[in-house]
Amino acid sequence: MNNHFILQTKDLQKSFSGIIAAQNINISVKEGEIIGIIGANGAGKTVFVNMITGYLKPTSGKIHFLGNDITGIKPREATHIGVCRSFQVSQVFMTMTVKQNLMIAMSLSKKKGGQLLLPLEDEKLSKECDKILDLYKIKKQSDLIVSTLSQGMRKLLDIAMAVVGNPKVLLLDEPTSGVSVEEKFGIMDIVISALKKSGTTVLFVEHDMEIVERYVDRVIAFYQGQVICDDTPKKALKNKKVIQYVLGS
Amino acid sequence: MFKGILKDQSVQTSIGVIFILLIFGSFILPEWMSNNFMYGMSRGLAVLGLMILWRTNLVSFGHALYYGFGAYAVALCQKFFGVTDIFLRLLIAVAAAGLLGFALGFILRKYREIFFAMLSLAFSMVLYGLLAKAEFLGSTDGMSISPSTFFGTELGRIALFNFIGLVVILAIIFAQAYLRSSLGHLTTAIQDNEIRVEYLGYSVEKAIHIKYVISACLAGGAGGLMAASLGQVDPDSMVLWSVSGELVFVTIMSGLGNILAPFIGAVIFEFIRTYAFEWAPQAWQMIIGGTLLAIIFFSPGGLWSLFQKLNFLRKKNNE
Amino acid sequence: MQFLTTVLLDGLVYASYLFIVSLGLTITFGVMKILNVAHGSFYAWGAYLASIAIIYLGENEYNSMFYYFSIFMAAIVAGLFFGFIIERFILRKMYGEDIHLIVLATFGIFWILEDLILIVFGADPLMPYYPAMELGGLEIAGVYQGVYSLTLSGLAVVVAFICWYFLKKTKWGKLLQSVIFDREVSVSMGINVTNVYLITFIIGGMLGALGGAYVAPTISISPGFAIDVVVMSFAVVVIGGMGSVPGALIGSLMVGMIRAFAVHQAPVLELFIIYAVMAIVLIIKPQGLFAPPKPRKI
Amino acid sequence: MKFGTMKTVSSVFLTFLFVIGTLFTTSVYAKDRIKVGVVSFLTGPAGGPFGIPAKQGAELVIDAINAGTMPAPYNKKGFAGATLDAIYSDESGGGTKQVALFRDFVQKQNVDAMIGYISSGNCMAIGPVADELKMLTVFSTCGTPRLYEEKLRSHVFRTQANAVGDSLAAAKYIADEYFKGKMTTAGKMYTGINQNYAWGQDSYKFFELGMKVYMPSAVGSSKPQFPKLFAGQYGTEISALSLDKAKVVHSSFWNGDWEAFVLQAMVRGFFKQKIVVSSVGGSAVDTLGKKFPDGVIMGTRGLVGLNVRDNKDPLNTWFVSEYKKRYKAWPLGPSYQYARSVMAYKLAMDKAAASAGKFPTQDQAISAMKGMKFKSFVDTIEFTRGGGHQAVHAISYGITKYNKAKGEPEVENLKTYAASCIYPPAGVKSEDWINNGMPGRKCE
Repeated sequence: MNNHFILQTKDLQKSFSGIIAAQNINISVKEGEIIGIIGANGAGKTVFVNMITGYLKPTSGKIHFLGNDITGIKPREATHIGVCRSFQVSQVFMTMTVKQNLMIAMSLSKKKGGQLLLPLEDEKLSKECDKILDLYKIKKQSDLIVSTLSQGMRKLLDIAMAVVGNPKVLLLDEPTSGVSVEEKFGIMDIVISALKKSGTTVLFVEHDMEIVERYVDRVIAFYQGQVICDDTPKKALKNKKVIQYVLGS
Repeated sequence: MFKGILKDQSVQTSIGVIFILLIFGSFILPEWMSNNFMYGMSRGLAVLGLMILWRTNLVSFGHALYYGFGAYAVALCQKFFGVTDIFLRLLIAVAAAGLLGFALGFILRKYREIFFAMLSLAFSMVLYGLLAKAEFLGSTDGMSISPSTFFGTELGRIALFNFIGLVVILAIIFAQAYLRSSLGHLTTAIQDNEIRVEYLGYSVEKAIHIKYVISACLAGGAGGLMAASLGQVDPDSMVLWSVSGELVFVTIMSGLGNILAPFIGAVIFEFIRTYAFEWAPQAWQMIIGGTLLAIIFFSPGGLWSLFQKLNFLRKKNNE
Repeated sequence: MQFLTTVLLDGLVYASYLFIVSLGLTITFGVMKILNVAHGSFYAWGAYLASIAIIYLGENEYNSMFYYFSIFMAAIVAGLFFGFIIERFILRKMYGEDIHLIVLATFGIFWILEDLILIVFGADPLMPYYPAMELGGLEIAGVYQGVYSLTLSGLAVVVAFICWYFLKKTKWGKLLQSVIFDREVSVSMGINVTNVYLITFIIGGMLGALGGAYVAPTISISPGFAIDVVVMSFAVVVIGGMGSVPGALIGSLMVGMIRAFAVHQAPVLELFIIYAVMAIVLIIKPQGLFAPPKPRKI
Repeated sequence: MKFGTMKTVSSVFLTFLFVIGTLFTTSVYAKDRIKVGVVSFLTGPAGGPFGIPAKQGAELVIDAINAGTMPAPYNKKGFAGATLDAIYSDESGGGTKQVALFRDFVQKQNVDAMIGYISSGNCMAIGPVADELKMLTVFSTCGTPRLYEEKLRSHVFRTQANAVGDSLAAAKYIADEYFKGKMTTAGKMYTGINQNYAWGQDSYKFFELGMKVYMPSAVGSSKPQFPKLFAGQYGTEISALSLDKAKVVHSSFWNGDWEAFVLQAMVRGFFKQKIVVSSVGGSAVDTLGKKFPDGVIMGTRGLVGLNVRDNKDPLNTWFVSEYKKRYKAWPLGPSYQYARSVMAYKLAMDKAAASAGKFPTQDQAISAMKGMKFKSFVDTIEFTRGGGHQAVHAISYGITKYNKAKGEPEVENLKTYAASCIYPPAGVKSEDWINNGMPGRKCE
């Protein structure tokens, strides 16, 4: 395998009791690339994200990360090596406050072993946390219980929690779904600019083609579990198959 | 880990309340009453253990396994090695229960909800089946425990009472330090969302395992102290499923709100039982069952939420 | 050979008894997702009501057909009365709550009904032995077996058959199965789940009470005797798979046979081995041997 | 907000402390009344056949002594002149619960003495606590020999002889009446079904040891049954015993368990195939009446209950007739045993008062009771074992037979074994004594 790529998949396949959800997926991602993953519902986008981040184990095929085989690792191991993700339906701690959510995420990425027995409330961490909350524009809500927040806010928190782990590769599963139209670009501006600064490789699943066009270097289109197009956004959005099967016109 | 723990509100109140109790119990209250406080505080340790588990939404219907295991460890060490020192007793009970919890934790940490409850129940009943039938373990009679000693001198009831009080204070400090730590918060987070915890890079099973062992140690210590203060162990009142049920009942009665709640709940339970048994020997179970239903229906947050309501009312009046 | 026959017979009788008792528990769990500790109270009340009736009938030398009539009446009365009260006034208010809270509530009910027995029936043990005495013993493989106890197996077969027929062949059974499979879908299909729950709970209670009432003539009945039954039927249901009817059958056969074998060969292990099997099954197959299918929820 | 809650908790808690603190009042008893806890099974399987008759026996005698209406030598009114107020309490719930209740009796109710206890398990649990709390306790019925053989007790007495004699007498009865000459060697096998706790385990152990001495050629089964106390369901155990070749079945079952066993076994023709020897099953003979099988070798743990029903000792006739008048039933073994404990306590109190010249202290009562000899219903009992705290007495066995003419159960072929025949001399452990061939025993 080529060390030039940060992430590579080879003939990745996943089937659920005989039904194929993804097959022949061969993708190579360069460091620092921002990639949009598009496709209709059930095209296999989320299955792909789940396989990379260890939520699902591929039926066959290989995943390489920085030259190492990481096929079938556990989610937490993926996090350890620097492959993080956000979720389509935000996965946050509903009964806790926004700040507690982020504090837990931060202390897990910064503390190891016995340090985890130190109190969660910690001045230094708290200041850092406030900064991030500010950055993601959820500072005002920091003492609210998450279950009282809007979908969009939860989404932001969800992404923030994934980002604080300083991932090398970040997979965002529909980061703007459930977010109001006005907020969408604002959020993505924040997220992408922050990630670009740190040189993080980003793959995000997206339905909104305006966002895809605006932020990505490259588009990968899925249809029925297969990659039907892998190209620059300009070309990809004009690709016949993409127009037929993804854009649906 | 314990940095600044003494500045914690709950810990300060707990220490204060227990100190006053110890002074009362040692000098003013009649002995039967300090007995009830002693039993209540001992049982409270097991309830604290259950409360800590419950914060991850794991409810063990077999925690009497550790409670009884701690108690029997004390009994057997006296029978075979003549150990009566109170420190050793406590240590043995905690260690024995902790080791058992550590071993079983490898299995139980994979279980959730009703399956966790049922497997715990099964394990506790395995121990029950063993104890109730094996003659050398005392069968259903159990075993007597002689009064505890402290470096060779016999410990009076008052001394034992104070010892238990101090153990409770230590347990509260330890438990609060755990709960406020990142790990402690993390285990509460597990109840909300296991997937996210895994994606934050921590093993949910490991976190649960640690918590389970802590809980087992607390329950074992409770059993050991209970054995020492009662002077008797037997499977029906230490290991049977209904004992586990009682522990869960006291947990729900106390509420999960605060670290002191389990002890207050357990003491109140002890008094309800004593008086119910004295005044209505034919119906004491009915009184306890009725209390349980009343708590579930009218104060699902346990007694602690009643305190909070009380506080709210007081504030209103002051305004 | 003689040994094996006897062990098998003993196991069968015990298994039949366990089956009747735990069937109600598993049905209640399957439909309502409630682990009902108060199931033991149904058992106890069935046994007590039947005992009172049988002792009265026996002392006044009534025709023995009345015994059996009173056993079934006791089961119906106990199941209907307590089933209705418990479901309608307590459990119904708790659906959707945390499952552990519901278990605790039934535990509280169990405590209350235990003492109610003490208050209503007193502390003396009752021994309604008349039906068992009347049927006498029968020599099988050189060992006398109680004929009445053997009829327990007949009853178990009949109950199992009725249950199978009801679930597989009637409209009501299919309705019930859809509720078991997915409650929300059933509601949207227009099934009155509230009534289904009430009826299920009552039937489950009746089965528990029937177990108590039918076994009453062969045991001594005194307050507190149901406490072991609760956890034993839990073991059966867990082994077979909570909510599964064939599971209850296999679970009770397993427990019955294992226990019989232990009592004959290594009496010390009698209790230990039952719960060890329960634990092992849970470790290997947490859902039990015959877990009912679950809808895939996305 | 948070701090407010903590403050509320503290204040509520302290109020609670004060309230229960003021609720408590020491009940000061003038010495013309004494308070005694009487503990027996009032609920559960052991209630009806054992605990209730036991309580009634105690009640009858306490009332008679308080009123001064009991025949000699107990005709002097009161306990050292004081009236006894009894608090009756339930023994069920297991040793641990009983220990907690015992502490309550001593420390909350401030009793002057404790009388009772049927279950050996409870006696083993209470014994050490009674010594620890320094409370004079007279055990009435429980029978495990471990109570005094593990350790001598300072404050605990027992008016009932222990299980060793019951089992040895049973073994001797079997050896003398059945195995000698009547059976071939192959038939000389025995087994047992006993409850799995101190009493049952000890009973069978000493029965086995006794058989080895009295009839060395007899063989014990390898699979005696030990079901759990209060199991109530014995189908499988009966099958296992039926399969066993042993002809003699020893049982120390008591309470509802025994009735249940008898009924379940009878249905299956068990009593026709086996010779059953029961050391304490007398209660069932009355409850089951004509249904109870004939030919069961029955003991009553001393000269009490069924086996002495027709004895003409004035104390016995008084007891039987008064009991029948008041409770409409025959007094059973436990009735006698509890009454006997009350009588021993009275005698000790009177004796101590006489020698002290005033109302006796507890220590004076204890030293008066130590080694005391007192008149029971048909025999005289002495506290000669266990350092003067454990009574021994004769044990009798007979064979049940229903008397159709009178419509009442009876026993025939009654044999009585003197205490010196079935108990080791003072200071010798029972097991050692039997293993050494019972040196110094005096039978007849």
